[in-house]
Parts: sequence; C-alpha cells; structure tokens
Amino acid sequence: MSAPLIPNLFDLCKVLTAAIIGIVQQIIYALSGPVPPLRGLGDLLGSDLVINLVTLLIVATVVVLWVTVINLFTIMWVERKLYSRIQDRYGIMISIWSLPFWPFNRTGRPTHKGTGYLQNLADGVKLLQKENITPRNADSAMFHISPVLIASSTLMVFAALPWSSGFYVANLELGVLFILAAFSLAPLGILISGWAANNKYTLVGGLRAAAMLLSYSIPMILAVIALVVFTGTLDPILIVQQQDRLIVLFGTTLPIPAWYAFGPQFLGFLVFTVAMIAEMERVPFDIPEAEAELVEGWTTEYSGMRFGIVFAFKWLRMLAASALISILYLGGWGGPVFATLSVGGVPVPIFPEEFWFLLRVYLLSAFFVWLSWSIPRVRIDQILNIGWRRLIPYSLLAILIAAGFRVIG
Amino acid sequence: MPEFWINMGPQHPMTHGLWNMKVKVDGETITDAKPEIGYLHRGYEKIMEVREFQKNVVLTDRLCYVSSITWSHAYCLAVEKMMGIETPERGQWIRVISLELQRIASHLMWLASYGPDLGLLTGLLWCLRERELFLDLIQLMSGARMNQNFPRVGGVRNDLPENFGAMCRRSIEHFLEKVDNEYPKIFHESKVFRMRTEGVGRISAADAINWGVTGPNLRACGVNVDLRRLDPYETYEEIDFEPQVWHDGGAGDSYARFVVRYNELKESCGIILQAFEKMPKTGPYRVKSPRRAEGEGYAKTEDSRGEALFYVIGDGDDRPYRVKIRSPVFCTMAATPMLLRGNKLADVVAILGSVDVCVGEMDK
Amino acid sequence: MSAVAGHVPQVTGRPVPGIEKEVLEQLRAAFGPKLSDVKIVRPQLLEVSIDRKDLVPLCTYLKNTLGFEHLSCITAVDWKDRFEVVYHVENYYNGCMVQVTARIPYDDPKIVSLTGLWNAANYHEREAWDLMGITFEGHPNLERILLPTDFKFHPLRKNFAQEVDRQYITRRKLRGGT
Amino acid sequence: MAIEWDLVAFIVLSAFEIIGSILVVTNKRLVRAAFWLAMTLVTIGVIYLLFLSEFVFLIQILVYAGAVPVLFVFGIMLTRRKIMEEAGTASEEGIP
Repeated sequence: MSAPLIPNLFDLCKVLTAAIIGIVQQIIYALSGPVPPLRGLGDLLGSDLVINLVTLLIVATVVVLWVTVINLFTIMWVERKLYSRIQDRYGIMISIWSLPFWPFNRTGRPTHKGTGYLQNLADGVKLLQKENITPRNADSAMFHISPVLIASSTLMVFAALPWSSGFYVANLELGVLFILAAFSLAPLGILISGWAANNKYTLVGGLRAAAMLLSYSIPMILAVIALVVFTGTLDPILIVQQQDRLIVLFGTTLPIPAWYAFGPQFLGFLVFTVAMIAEMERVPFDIPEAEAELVEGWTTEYSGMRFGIVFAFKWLRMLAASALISILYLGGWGGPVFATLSVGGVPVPIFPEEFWFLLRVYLLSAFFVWLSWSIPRVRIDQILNIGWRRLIPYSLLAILIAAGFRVIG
Repeated sequence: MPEFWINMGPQHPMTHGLWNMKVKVDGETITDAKPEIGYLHRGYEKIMEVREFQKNVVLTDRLCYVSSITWSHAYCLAVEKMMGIETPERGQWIRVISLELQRIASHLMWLASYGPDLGLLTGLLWCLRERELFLDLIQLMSGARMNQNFPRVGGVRNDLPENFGAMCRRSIEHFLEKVDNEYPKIFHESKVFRMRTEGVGRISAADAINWGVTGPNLRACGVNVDLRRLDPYETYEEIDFEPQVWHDGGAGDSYARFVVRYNELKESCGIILQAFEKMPKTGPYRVKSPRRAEGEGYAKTEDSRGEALFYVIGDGDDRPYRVKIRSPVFCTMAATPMLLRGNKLADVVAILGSVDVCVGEMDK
Repeated sequence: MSAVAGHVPQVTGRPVPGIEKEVLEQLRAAFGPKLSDVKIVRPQLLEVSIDRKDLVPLCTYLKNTLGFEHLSCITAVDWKDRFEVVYHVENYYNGCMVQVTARIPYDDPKIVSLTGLWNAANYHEREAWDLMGITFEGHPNLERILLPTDFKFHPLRKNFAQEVDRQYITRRKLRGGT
Repeated sequence: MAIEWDLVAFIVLSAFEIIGSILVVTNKRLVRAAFWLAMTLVTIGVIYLLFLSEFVFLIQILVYAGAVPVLFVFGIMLTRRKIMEEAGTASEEGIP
C-alpha cells in the first residue's frame, strides 16, 4: 500500500561508489604503466570488499547528516516556534538577509521578518566560538569523556533506526533492542559528567538524572516485551509491515489501520510514551536540568560547543523517541501513495513512506513540545513514585493483556 | 551522603533578588535553613532623616519596586497622621484606586515569577502580558510605569485623566475574562501544579501569628485578618469587599497561599469598579501640608505582601527625626526555616515562590 | 484568648468600636502607677510608656490576658540623651493596637528580650541591635542581620556621621578608625 | 598463510579487557574505576559479537554497560563520607 521514495539506500550508494571507484581505478591503471605494483592496488580497489566498505561509510554519513543537520535544525525550529505560539509571541524571526557575507548582506532588507530557521545555525556558530571552560580541579579526563559518551550513544540509536523500508543504515533483526540498548547508555555519561564537574549542583543533578533514567528504562523495556508478544520479531521493518493492514474485527474490516496503539497494546503504548518522555528529560520529568533549583542540573559546568553537543543531544533523543514510538505503535511509514509519477523511468510516489513517517515523527514531537510547555515540572521523588509504583505495574498488566489476547486470538 | 549546606543564592534563579538561603540538606530532605539577608541594605532609615518629608517619597517608591505606590502611600499616611491633616474625599478615592491597581500589578508579577519557578514558563509570558494592561493604566494615571512618585503628603500628585473609569473598566473586563478561563487551565486544573504545591511548606495559624507572618500568607492559614477591614484607612469602610481567606481547614501550604493571592486579583478588580461608582466626580484631591511638623505618627496599610507599617517621629524640623519601616517580607523571612524544614530540596522553590519575597523592602 | 497551636483563631476581622477605652481601663487597673503619659491617640490606638524594668510583666499581661498576639514591630529611637524602644502590639480579635514605649538610659543601652513571648521579636531585636546598638538580654543569637558581620558601628545612632555633615565617609575610616 | 582475522580480533579484545579489569582494581579514583568497569563490560559484549550472538551482546550492553556501573557509581556517591574532599573534587573552601 505504501511505496518508499528510496527503495534501497544501500544500492543507491553502491551505484555511487562503484562510479567513483571506477574512475579512480582507471587513473591507477593509467599510472601503473611505468610502476607495475600499482596494478595490484587497482585490483584491490575493484574488489567488492572495499566497495561495500566505502558504500557503508557513505550510507552512514548520509543518515547521520540527514539526522543531525536537517532533522535536528527542523525539530529545534518547530519546538521554538511552537512554544512561542503557546506563549502568545512570535518566537525566532531571523531571516536569510541577516547573513553577513556577499549575496545576503544587502541593506534595506528586513533582517528579522523571516522564518527564523537560521537561528539554530546562528546559535551553533555562536557556541562554536565560545571558550570551553573546564572547572578548576574538576576530574578533567572524565569531564571531557562524558559528553562524547552521551552524544555517541544517542547517534548509535540512528544506526538501527529505519526512516522508511529502504532508508536505513543497517537493518538488524534486533533493531528495537539495539535502540533500547543505546538509550540505556546515557545515564552513565550523565552521572559521570555530573560527578566530574566538582559542583554541588551538578552532582545532585547528575544523581537525579541517573535515578530517573534508570527507573524509567524498566517500564520502557517491559512495554516493548508486551509488544514483542504480539509482533514476534524485533525487526522494525517487519513490525511496520505487520501494522500495514486494516483492522478485521469479528469479520468486518473497519477503515482503521491496524496500528498496535489501537489494539490490546493501548496500555503498553501509553506506558511506553510516558517512559519515553522521561528518557528525553522533557519538562514534566525535567528534573536533571531543573533550572529553578539546580541552576542547570548536570549541564551547568559545560560551556561552548561541549554544551552545544550536550544540549543538542536532548533534541536528538526526542527525535529518536518519537521515531521509535511511531514505528512500534503508530504504523511507522504506512500510508496511501495516491499517485506515482515516473520521472525519467524512476517511479516517484507523491506521498512516499518517508513523508508519512516524518509526518508522524513531527506530529509526535509537536505533541511533546505542547505537553512540556503547558505543565510544570514534577518533583524528583514524585517522578520515582510514578515510575516504580505506577508505570511498572501498568507495563506488567500490559504484558498480561498481550499474552491473554495472544492465547485467545 | 553526609548532610551539607547548599547555598540557594545570592545569584540564583529562585531568589528573584539578592539574598541567600543556606539550606542544610540530608540527601534530598531539608533539615535546616538559614536566610542571609542584607545584600540590598541601602540604609533608608538613616537617609530619610536628612530629607524633607515630601522628598522621602522618592525613597519609599524604591522600597519594593514592584508595588511602589502602596509603600509611598503608607509613608504619606504616617506623615499625615503625624501632622494631623486629612486628605480630601476625592484624594482618598484616587488613592484607593491607585493602591488596588498597584496590588494587581504586584500580584501578577508574583504569579509571573511563580510559574517558571515550578517549570511552567508559559505562565510567565501570559501573566506579564496581562500586567502590561495595568502598567499602562498606572502610567496613564501617574505618568510612569515604575517608581511613580504619585502619592503626596496630604493627597495625590494629580487628578485622574478624564475617562479613566471607562479605560479601567475595559481593561478589567478583558483581564477578568482571561483570569476566569485561561489561567485556571495551567494553574488550578493542572494536576502536576497541584502535586508540586499542595501540602508543601505548611505552617499552622498559631505559629504564623507568633512569628509575625501577615497578609496573604497569614490568610492562607485561615486567619481572617485584612487590614483594609480590621483597621480601615482611606475610604475602605465604604467599599464592601470580601477578604480572601482559605476557609476549609487552616492549610497554610503553598497552594493555599497561591489561591488566596489569585482570588485577591479578582477582588481588587471589584474594588476598583466599585470605587469608580462611589467616587465624587469633582472636588480637591490634595491639601497643603505644613513645612515643619512635631510629634509622632504611625500608619498600618495592607501591602500586597503583608502589613506595611511606617512609624514617623518629627521634632519640629522640616525633616523626620526617625522613620521606622516595618517590612512584611522581613518578618516572614524569620518564619521561612519553619516553612522549609522537612520538605524536599525541589520544594524550596515552590515554598519561597509562594511567600513572594521582595528583597528591596526586606533589606530596607 | 490565646490561640492553641493547630487551632485556627476565630477572628471576625472587623474592628470593635470603643475597644481602646476598655483596654485602657484594664491596663490602668493592672499597672496603674507604673504607666506614665497614657493617652488615646485615635480610635483603635493606645499609647503607653513605662520604664524598662516592668516591660516584661506588661507584655505578658497584654499577650496572655488581653489577647494581643501580633507583635507588629520594634523601633529603637535615639533621643541623644536617652534611648527609647517602641513596641507596636496588635490584637487581631478586636483590631486594637497598643504602642508601648520603654525608656532606656543613654549610658547602658540594655533591655530584656521579648523573644520568649513573641518569636516575631527575634529578627526585629537583631535589627535594632544591628542598627542602633541596643543589646537585648536573653536573645537566642543576637548578631548583625542587615550589615556585614565585621562592621564596627551602629549607623542609626545620631553620633554616626550623616552623609550631609561630611562629604563622604572614607573606606579607611569606616573599616578602622573612629 | 591467511591471517585468521577473528583470532587477531579476539586477542586484541581480550588484551583490552585484561588491561581494563586491572585498571578497575588498581585505580585510586573510584569513579574512574567504575568507568573502566563499564569499558571492560562493553569489550566482553564485543567478544560475544565475535561469536555471532548479537542478542547476548545487546543484553550485555543493555543490562551491564547501562545499569551496573551506574549503580556502582550510585553506591560510591551515597556511601563515601568525605564526598567533597576526594582528590577529584576538592573544593577550596570546603563545606561553608
């Protein structure tokens, strides 16, 4: 029912690398006239081991760029504009004409009536040129390692996260488990950065963050277990294909798509979403950087681009979380294609799978932003209360329901 | 984790001003607290002894910079009582209107800063948007948004602009419509807000009275004391208004303080509208005050944070011999260790936010 | 009359007219000779001045029997030849306020502390000591509250230089000299 | 003679592991020891990958590398008496 824009990213890039390596090979063979050993190098380049390796690298860069440049800026822009509207103001309004270099520094153009998309770029550049201060007698080795640990564990998530049935880096049978494992690596980084910054506020902030993330990854994993009872696999693409049909209830096919969120998995869906909000450290569970009492929580001592990385990782996790929720419960990239144009022999669907997937991701992110900017922050012991006393029993109940329906259904 | 002291201040997003609350923390629960004040001490009582009576109004404006008319009015009332002069009828009504406008602006500033304390930044933007309405009204009336220098010894500086009543009515209707259905959605009806404020920072009525807590913080404990009713000054007898008291069981926690102040917003709007009806349309708004004065006078007014008292002594010179400023926040600060003990570290913000600390008047 | 802990005092919130004459008689009956220049300034306000010796009996009488539970503020006044500490005490039940003035000789500025009766006195007495230099015996921790702890003077005293008499007080003189 | 790549990888990984575990024991600064512990546990996981068992590797990362060192650091922080005087976090004025 749904067709991807890019049927297979790996093959697409393979064509690209084959072309490049072909040209390089010709040059080497041309050079190998006077220098015979070069011929061996040419053959090595041609072997498919090197081609596969280079294609994988290109695919990885494409997805990482797609996530950390295009999607990160768009989601930051969506959030800043949305919560400004909630707060009855314009939000970021910087326009293309505010750029200082040649084509854009024309005078007389409104620099602040634009869409505001470049504001995040401007913030990034500003952070780049800020000084990276390490607090005095801080544990500098750990202080520098933990942002790397946090950021890399978040990027690891996008290695296994498919954006449509063709657009992914690696399609693992255990993709969902890989993503959960990557999510669970961050508490260690947060705790160590809180400890290493030699500041009471960051220490308490780090402790709280680790406590919260630990106590919320348990219901998250239990909810996924409840889902796996139904799907039988952990491969995201198969899960989405299973949800790509209409609900058949007592023989009549209802027009509702068979997303897992509608079926008996509804409780698991709620538990998973709440646990994801906590994993993302969004405002209802925003204890780690509770501005009011802990100044900035565990990110207080970071400055410059190190703070930029640590701060951007919050939005990357929001992106990963809404993507995971839409894959597991909201039917990933299922959606009618309506019409396919053939552009130069290549069938290009008007509403491809990527469109439907991004629509779900950004709607979910908008929901998280709306939620986190309209309710205050919950206290740390209340969070742990909710986590241990309410979410874990609900997730166990979800598993019970799923198993029950599995037996009956 | 051994007990250790955490400094909440002097530069801390929670303190809205320069004071330091040292909190002894055992893990997450607070075992002891020690406020350190005096960072903003400008020695007002000493400076006031070298300025003429009327010139001190400039100083009392800057006591609590969020509700400056209420403070200058209290000072002028004390000096009038000392001199034995009486403001004419219309002057008293104009004073009542200016006091209530300033009270609404001050309460809105408190509500605006209470939202982000608990993590709700939207509250800040909404409340400040409404506060602009009232700052414009105050500017229309007295010429400035802050530090208006509006009250005079023996009356007010100038009369109200012509259709000030109609402007006030329009702004108040718009404001009441917002207060009735927009704000309760993010404050009263939000479950998380109730979780963060109910049962937090509890103080019993007897302790509150003993420690000298006054104003909305005391009425939140269920004690029905409102100086505009108990010791009516200006023309408050003729206005029938209902002091906002927390009725069901002396809760005395942050949520009670929040509800009391929130209802006072609506109450003050009612008072202003009543004042415009009962106000004499014409008449003097100011009486000439003598240059030198002898004797002592004291005035007690209901400031937005509690009982503001001025005790002025004159010895026949044209400047006061001694001025004593009783600041409600200075006295409530003595009771804060009692409020904080036993709560969590994250509650310090909710409690001190609901006590509405204004550093200018606390340090004098 | 005094509020039992936990029990919310039933306060009508309305002033009782003519209460100050009643309170005047009760005070005269209990402390007749000791009170000097008792006068009613205006409805709801009563002025009494006594010597510092029998301040505590008067205040305990006011608090426990007459129900004056709210100590509004404590003012220290320096009259160049004597000190005066003015206590404003208020009764929430009938809205009456009594202003008790205690005279203190200039040479030994000492008076008994009232923190036993009202805890509100704690901060007021510390401030009076901090700015005027009157020591309150029996105060739990009488130390500076508004001024830095290593400040040597009591600025509100009349002999402390006023900004008008001298252009400015040099920092060196402030820290070390007279 | 073809180099058995998996044997080389195994040797390298186990060398990492041994060094890490030695560092865990000998390190004076406890938080660093916890970090090295996490590092050794991850290398053990990677060795599982060598045996082509991804599931065990993922569970190892999820449970061991994600939760156990965090609980260790929790334990360290909540029990040590002189929290603020430890070499890495000696703050000048100490507890005010």
